[in-house]
Amino acid sequence: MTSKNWLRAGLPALLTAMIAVAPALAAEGPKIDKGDTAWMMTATVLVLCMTIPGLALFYGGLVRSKNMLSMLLQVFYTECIVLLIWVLYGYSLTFTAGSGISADFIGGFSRAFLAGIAPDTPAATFTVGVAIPEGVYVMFQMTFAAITAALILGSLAERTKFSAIALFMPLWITFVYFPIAHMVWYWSGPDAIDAAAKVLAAATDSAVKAKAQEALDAVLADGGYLYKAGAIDFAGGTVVHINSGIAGLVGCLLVGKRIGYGREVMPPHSLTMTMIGACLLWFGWFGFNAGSNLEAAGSAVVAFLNTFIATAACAMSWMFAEWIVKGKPTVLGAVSGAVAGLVAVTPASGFSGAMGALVLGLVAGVVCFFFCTTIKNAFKYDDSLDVFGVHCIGGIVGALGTGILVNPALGGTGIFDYTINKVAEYDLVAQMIAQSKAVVITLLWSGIGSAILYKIVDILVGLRVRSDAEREGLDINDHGERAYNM
Amino acid sequence: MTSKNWLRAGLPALLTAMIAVAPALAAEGPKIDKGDTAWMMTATVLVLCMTIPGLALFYGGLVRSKNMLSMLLQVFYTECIVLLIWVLYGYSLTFTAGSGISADFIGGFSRAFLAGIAPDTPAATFTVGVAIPEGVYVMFQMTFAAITAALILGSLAERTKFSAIALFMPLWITFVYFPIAHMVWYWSGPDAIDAAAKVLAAATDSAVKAKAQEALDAVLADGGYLYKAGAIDFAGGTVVHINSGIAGLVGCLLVGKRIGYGREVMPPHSLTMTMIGACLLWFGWFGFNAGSNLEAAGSAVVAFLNTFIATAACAMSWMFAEWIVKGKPTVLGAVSGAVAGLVAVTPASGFSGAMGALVLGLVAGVVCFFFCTTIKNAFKYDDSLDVFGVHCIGGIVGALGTGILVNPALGGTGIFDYTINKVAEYDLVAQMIAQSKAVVITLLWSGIGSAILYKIVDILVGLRVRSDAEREGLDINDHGERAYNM
Amino acid sequence: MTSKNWLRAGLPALLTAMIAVAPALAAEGPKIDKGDTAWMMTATVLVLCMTIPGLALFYGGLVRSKNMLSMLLQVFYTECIVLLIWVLYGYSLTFTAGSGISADFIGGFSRAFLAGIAPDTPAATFTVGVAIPEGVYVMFQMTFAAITAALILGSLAERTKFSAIALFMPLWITFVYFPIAHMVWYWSGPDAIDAAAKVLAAATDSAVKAKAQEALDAVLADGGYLYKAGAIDFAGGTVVHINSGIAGLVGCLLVGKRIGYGREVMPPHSLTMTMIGACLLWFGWFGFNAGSNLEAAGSAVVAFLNTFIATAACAMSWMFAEWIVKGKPTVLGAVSGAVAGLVAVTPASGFSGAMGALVLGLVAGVVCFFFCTTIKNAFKYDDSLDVFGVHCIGGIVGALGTGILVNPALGGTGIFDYTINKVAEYDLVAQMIAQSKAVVITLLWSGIGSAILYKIVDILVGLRVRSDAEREGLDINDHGERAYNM
Amino acid sequence: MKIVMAIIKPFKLEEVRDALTGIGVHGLTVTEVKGYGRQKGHTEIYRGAEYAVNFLPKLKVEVAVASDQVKKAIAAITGAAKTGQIGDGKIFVYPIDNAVRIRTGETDDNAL
Amino acid sequence: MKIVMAIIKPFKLEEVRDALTGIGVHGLTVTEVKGYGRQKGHTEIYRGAEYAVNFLPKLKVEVAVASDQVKKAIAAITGAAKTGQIGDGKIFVYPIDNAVRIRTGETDDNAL
Amino acid sequence: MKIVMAIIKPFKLEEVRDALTGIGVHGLTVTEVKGYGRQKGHTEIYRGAEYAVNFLPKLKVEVAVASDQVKKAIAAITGAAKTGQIGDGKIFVYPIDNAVRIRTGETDDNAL
Ligand SMILES: Nc1ncnc2c1ncn2[C@@H]1O[C@H](COP(=O)(O)OP(=O)(O)O)[C@@H](O)[C@H]1O
Ligand SMILES: Nc1ncnc2c1ncn2[C@@H]1O[C@H](COP(=O)(O)OP(=O)(O)O)[C@@H](O)[C@H]1O
Ligand SMILES: Nc1ncnc2c1ncn2[C@@H]1O[C@H](COP(=O)(O)OP(=O)(O)O)[C@@H](O)[C@H]1O
Repeated sequence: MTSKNWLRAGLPALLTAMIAVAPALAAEGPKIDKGDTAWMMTATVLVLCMTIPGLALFYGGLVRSKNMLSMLLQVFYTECIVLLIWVLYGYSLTFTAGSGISADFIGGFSRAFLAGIAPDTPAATFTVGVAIPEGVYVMFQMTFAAITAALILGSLAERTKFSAIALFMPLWITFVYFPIAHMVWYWSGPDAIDAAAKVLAAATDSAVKAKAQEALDAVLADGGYLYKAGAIDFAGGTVVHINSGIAGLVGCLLVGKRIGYGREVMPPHSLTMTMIGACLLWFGWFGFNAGSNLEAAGSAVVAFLNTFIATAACAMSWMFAEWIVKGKPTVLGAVSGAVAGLVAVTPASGFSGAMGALVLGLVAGVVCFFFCTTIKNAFKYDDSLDVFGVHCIGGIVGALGTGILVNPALGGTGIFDYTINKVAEYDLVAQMIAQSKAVVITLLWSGIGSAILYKIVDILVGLRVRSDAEREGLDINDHGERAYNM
Repeated sequence: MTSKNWLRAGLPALLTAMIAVAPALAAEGPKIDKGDTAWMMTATVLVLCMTIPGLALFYGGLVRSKNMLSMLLQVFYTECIVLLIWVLYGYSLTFTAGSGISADFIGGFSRAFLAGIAPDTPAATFTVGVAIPEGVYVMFQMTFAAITAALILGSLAERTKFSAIALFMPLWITFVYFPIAHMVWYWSGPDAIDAAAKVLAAATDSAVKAKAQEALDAVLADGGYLYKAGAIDFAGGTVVHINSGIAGLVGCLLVGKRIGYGREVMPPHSLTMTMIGACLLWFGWFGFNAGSNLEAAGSAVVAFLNTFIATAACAMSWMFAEWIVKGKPTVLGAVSGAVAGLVAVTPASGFSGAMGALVLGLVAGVVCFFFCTTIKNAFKYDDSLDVFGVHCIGGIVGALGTGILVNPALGGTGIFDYTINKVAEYDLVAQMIAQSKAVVITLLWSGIGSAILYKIVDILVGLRVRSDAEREGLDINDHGERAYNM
Repeated sequence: MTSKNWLRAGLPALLTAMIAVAPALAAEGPKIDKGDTAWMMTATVLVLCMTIPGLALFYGGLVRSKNMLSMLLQVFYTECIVLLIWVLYGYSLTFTAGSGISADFIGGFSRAFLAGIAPDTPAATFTVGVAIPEGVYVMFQMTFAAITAALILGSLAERTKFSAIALFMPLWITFVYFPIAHMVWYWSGPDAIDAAAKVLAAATDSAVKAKAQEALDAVLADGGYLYKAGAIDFAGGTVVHINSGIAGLVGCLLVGKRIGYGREVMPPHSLTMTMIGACLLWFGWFGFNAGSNLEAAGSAVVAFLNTFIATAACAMSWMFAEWIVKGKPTVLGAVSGAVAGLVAVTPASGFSGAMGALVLGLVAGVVCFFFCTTIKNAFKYDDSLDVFGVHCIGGIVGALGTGILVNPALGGTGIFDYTINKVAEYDLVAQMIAQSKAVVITLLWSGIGSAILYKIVDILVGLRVRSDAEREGLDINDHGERAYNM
Repeated sequence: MKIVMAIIKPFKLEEVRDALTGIGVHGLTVTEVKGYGRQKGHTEIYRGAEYAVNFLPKLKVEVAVASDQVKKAIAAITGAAKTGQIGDGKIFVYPIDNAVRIRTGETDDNAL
Repeated sequence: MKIVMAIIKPFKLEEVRDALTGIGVHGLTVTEVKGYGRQKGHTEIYRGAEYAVNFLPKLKVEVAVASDQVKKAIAAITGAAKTGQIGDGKIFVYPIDNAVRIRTGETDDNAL
Repeated sequence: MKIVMAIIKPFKLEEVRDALTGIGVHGLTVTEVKGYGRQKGHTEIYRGAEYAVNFLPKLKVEVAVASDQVKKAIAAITGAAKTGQIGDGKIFVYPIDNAVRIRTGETDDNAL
């Protein structure tokens, strides 16, 4: 890219020649830069690290030691099984065009078994003319599917059968995750829109124009329902966090409270592990957010920076809120705040300015703190590790906040319109409606879909372990192992 | 590369001019792309992370707490000492041309003390015209030597003297690892072959042709024994896993069983640590496998993807096999399966298609599970942490599987022939013979070589700790420390 | 860069045309390569990992379990608060030009709130014509500020109030870190110097020459005090290690010894955590040192390689010294040596040759071992986790060693002089004077500045917890949590 | 004076404590122990190796009471700790000569 | 009834358990303890600091038996736990007034 | 013979051990326990949940002594373990029938 710019700017004498060769150029399609490929491989491995060991330890540290291994294995299993389903048919269902009326909601099977993906098959980024190898796009998105499913486990902790989890995850990822990801993230890509728009712009004859317009409309129509509704979600506020958060809440209501919940002391067995997990979540989240830019460019740096600022702001916001309200700043408060900040900034990371991210973090910290303490205690549901309070609530704060902070007047990037090749006019009301639509549809689809799937699993294998097994711990009963033999 | 392609494709008008300057171009040698350098630095640090803390924790979690520190220090020491030997003479012995009859088996001292390596000295990759800084190649390969040596420690755990380890490692790396790595991985590189082949192709006069053929033959003869035998090993199935696995088996037979083995309960002291270690192994293994491509290109993405798929498939394969056979899915089973999958896919990672990797993982999981449970129990050797069953057996499955899965008809990449500048015809029988040869020679060289070195160490300092020291634990006795003081 | 070189070398026919467009070119300024951006994002996340969880675990493992969470939270808090201050005004104070007489010591507010930093705003590297996005430079440097502050916590461990830490850190980072970093690292950058030097070189008329000289002088005068004194510090020997080390020593003297120090047994509660932390420090330090090159080029590879060699050498040096002197090689010794090696090589990493780094590591290991055992025991100060002995002493060894090892005659890189566009003549005496000046000024500024700030904090909130709280542990008393509930 | 020592299931601690304070006991001491008895253990599997684990986690509760309180204490513990399933544990009572409160030097019943 | 309480080396537990079940004992309770005695400890070194560690890990085994079983129990434990080296441990025997099985309320010998 | 059993604050162990060796005691056994008593615990907060923790870490020191040594032992422990603040702990003395040194088979006072 560097040298391309340089040539463009520096060699006007050559421009005439270039125009002559433009068709050849266009035929060649978008280019793959090794810097982008390097970054996307790095980003992918970072997101893997978020789930295993990151999330596994974050969650694992919070359960009692008798359930440690069950948490670790549930997360590890989820990672593996989602990954396999992803390459078998998940990627295809999510990121290819579907057919007929369902095309807005789910893709097709053209990429099943990763058919047709050669080492250098290009996948579009958000920049016209820039691609990355499709293989790395497959993997990057794969890690998103896996962590989303794994997040749910926090709500079901310490009482759900391993066999129930083993059955639920493939179902959930197929019937809940793939459709929502398709709705929000599937689109035809910048090159297709740009090319169609250019043809339209070049058309002079009105018949040609009409055809060109039709072609552009077809390209624009080739996208998921919420994408077309104008909802923006940079790295997964709706798809990942609201989605898993509501599935968690529904799950904990259906599985029921842990024995002794509210009466017995259930302190985290190792806040050290929770701290390690939280740090690895943050560490990996840079891959998650900045990787979602799909290029190692200045726009990725924006997402990266916001992932620092909002997280630190939210950690401090929760910690100081707790210090003021409860009298002591806690480790669990600070790291919960960090995770809440990461959640909230996820949809906004590529769209917000630095100071916008700071404010978003401060707000999310207080809101999630309030939810996980006051609201949860009031309703007395046993969302064991606060998946709802942190991910769903944090995700909603982030999804709505994104609609506000994307505003260029607040330092945001605005939304790029590929048909006119520049940032579109910002419209607060329209944007907030689109954002709210995405939130509500995600809540409904995931909430209802998950409820149905839990019921099916309950009928087939049963959701909950026997009470003496729960007393003794899932590690011994489900896995025949103990986490620690000191 | 992007811009080079672009120029080639887009500016035919310039091509004539380019031909004129071709000699100047050629004289300049292969180019270094910053994307490749970025990726190779990242890959190097990932492989380091596999050993410390990855392997140290994976192994450490499996021993009893009284031997935790001994495991950690043995791994850490091995990393450090191998690294120092590598820069002193190991790199040179492995990756430079040797002389005379031994040249097939070991290199020379021209790069001892890293002499002659400037910041921008290029090292060849697998693509003609593409280089990376030699310094990063030195380091990347260094981390391979270190982890290979460290893997052996799992067989010797909980009873071997630290002083014996301290002596054994420098010997083993010198007399076993460097020769095997040289035999498998040393070659003259794509640019030399390509250049010689081009001269041959351009030759018209038969005398010139003969001379050119001779020159090409010399270039092709400049390689390790197993490389020339046609064995392929993308990232180290033979060099790393079979090599360390057999050295481990020999070691555990010579050191003898742990006191109480088979009678006393010896559960892992912290499966949490083992889980963290396994996850970091997986995390780092992306650097190991995809880094072995030496470029941040689509071919690295292939290796990366296979490292996901085979690992997840193998983890599930082992876990479900255990669930069926023993009645419960375990954490240790799932992570052992993941490691076995990583081992098996290592030689195949850059050669296999995605579905090939899936099958390879499924097979390796069942085979290694069977070995670590049934076979090991039948023979009653005390390979404490199953280095043989996972690394040697998994490595053999992988080495042979690579010979099959490289087949383009099965989705493999085929083997690139630089003399004709395209993928060579695939020949199953020839390939399997070459692969088997590599397996057998590695087993013999490492098995016999290691046995001799263990004996020498036993004579010089003694392999085994006193029995009361073994009872009390190596931590107190060898290191004067305890891992935990809670 | 590749293609630029290629064009330069290969297309002499175009050169004439290029000269014509040179002004256009110059106007465009330095170029951003995606490989550099990819590497700098990776390096940034690696440095983050050094502090959380790296340093937090390294330190945390060394305290008693009753103080584990206090250590974790103090480090986590420090990371967050420094990060927020950095984006608010710290970056600006450190890396922009100041005004008037104070300009040598502190910058201005032009970048406060990161004003004026767009996604593609370029920041200079050390190569003329090469830039990275300023956002990533902001973040990379941010992680340095955070870890420097966090290092101090090791001296204050197990007895200092959380509220005191919460107040001290913002003060210290503002009044001690920002000035020292500005003094050592702020300069006008290679492009400005190069441009001014070229104008001077092109000047023929003596009046023009005088003006050009004046302009060049102004550019050269736009830098921090120690930078202008000729002190070199690649990645922070003075700024990070001497700075935090002396602040730690002063702190432990003012806070006083822990109750029972010297009488009661205070073994590390988990050397496993310390080992993990040490490994993550090493892991992340590659980002720290090789990232300090700001480019994914051969020069970064040099820093990377030295970070391997010196660290391993120093770990072995400390371990064997301990084995000889105390009779046993310990885990804590080996990892302390690794950290000491990392500290010592930090200022030298981009300047030293490989064998120079090896010697530096060997020396630092013995010196720091001697300090942390003999000297500390003699003076009986309670620098709980040896921040002074490892970071300050190791930093001094490194800072002075850098002055020697940069010598090209010893394999060093020499110091590049941008005004003449080549490596400057090496002058041992001048260089050692410059290095010593940097050491002494850092010791004084940080020592005195820190003492004043501790006193202020002591007056405002009190430095030390009540003695029964210290007995019971800071976790319960400051944070209302316990690290482990097994 | 006597010490009533009970081996109970771990999750019964809170209930036992409450039952004892209910009859006026102000202090007790708890130890984590492993019990071997009629209650079956479980099998642990670590790769190839299977272990029958017969030692199960229990808590030992020791409470010093005046001799005339022993019956009430036994009744309180039995009531609270009973699940009716094998492994509920045992109570042993042994005599003590003397009790001292370290802080004050008070002895015997005053020390409790 | 008596409780036979033995302080033994940790790795002797399985043998002691087997010896006791061999003479008809069906239950026992084990506690991890630290012992101080004639057996020398070791020195630990953490950077500058060296500590003499005198408390060594031991296990306390408590087994309630009918009074006439005490001798056999002592013999069984002594036989199994003895290595002949310093630090093998001690056996103490103390009387209990009473034993209760929580599950059934059975008392005395029936409770064992 | 008697066993003097003391529940003390954890950080007092070294002083108690020194006091006991000072009066000629050569061995003792220590157990980590949790104590419930008049000493107030603390509150722990984990996100929404607040727990009052009433069980505090204590050490149980058991030392077997000849009957005529009991008073001295009590005095030694009391002297060393006392801070004067609530929660200093208790001493209980109970009789033992017998002591055996496993290594040698020596009994009674010779076993100590
Ligand atoms: N003879 C004994 N001496 C000491 N402790 C015993 C004895 N028998 C049983 N126990 C303890 O009581 C616990 C429960 O005993 P068990 O036989 O399993 O069931 P139950 O209490 O229903 O009879 C055991 O785990 C052990 O800790
Ligand atoms: N007087 C005592 N009171 C209580 N426990 C004791 C006493 N003497 C020794 N012990 C326990 O017995 C263990 C072994 O004692 P030691 O003197 O080391 O060797 P030995 O058993 O061979 O005499 C000690 O570690 C301690 O736990
Ligand atoms: N009746 C009792 N039986 C057994 N242990 C007791 C009893 N009362 C107190 N203790 C133990 O003594 C410790 C200290 O008692 P506490 O009432 O807190 O203070 P003090 O020792 O000052 O009276 C308790 O933590 C508990 O371990």
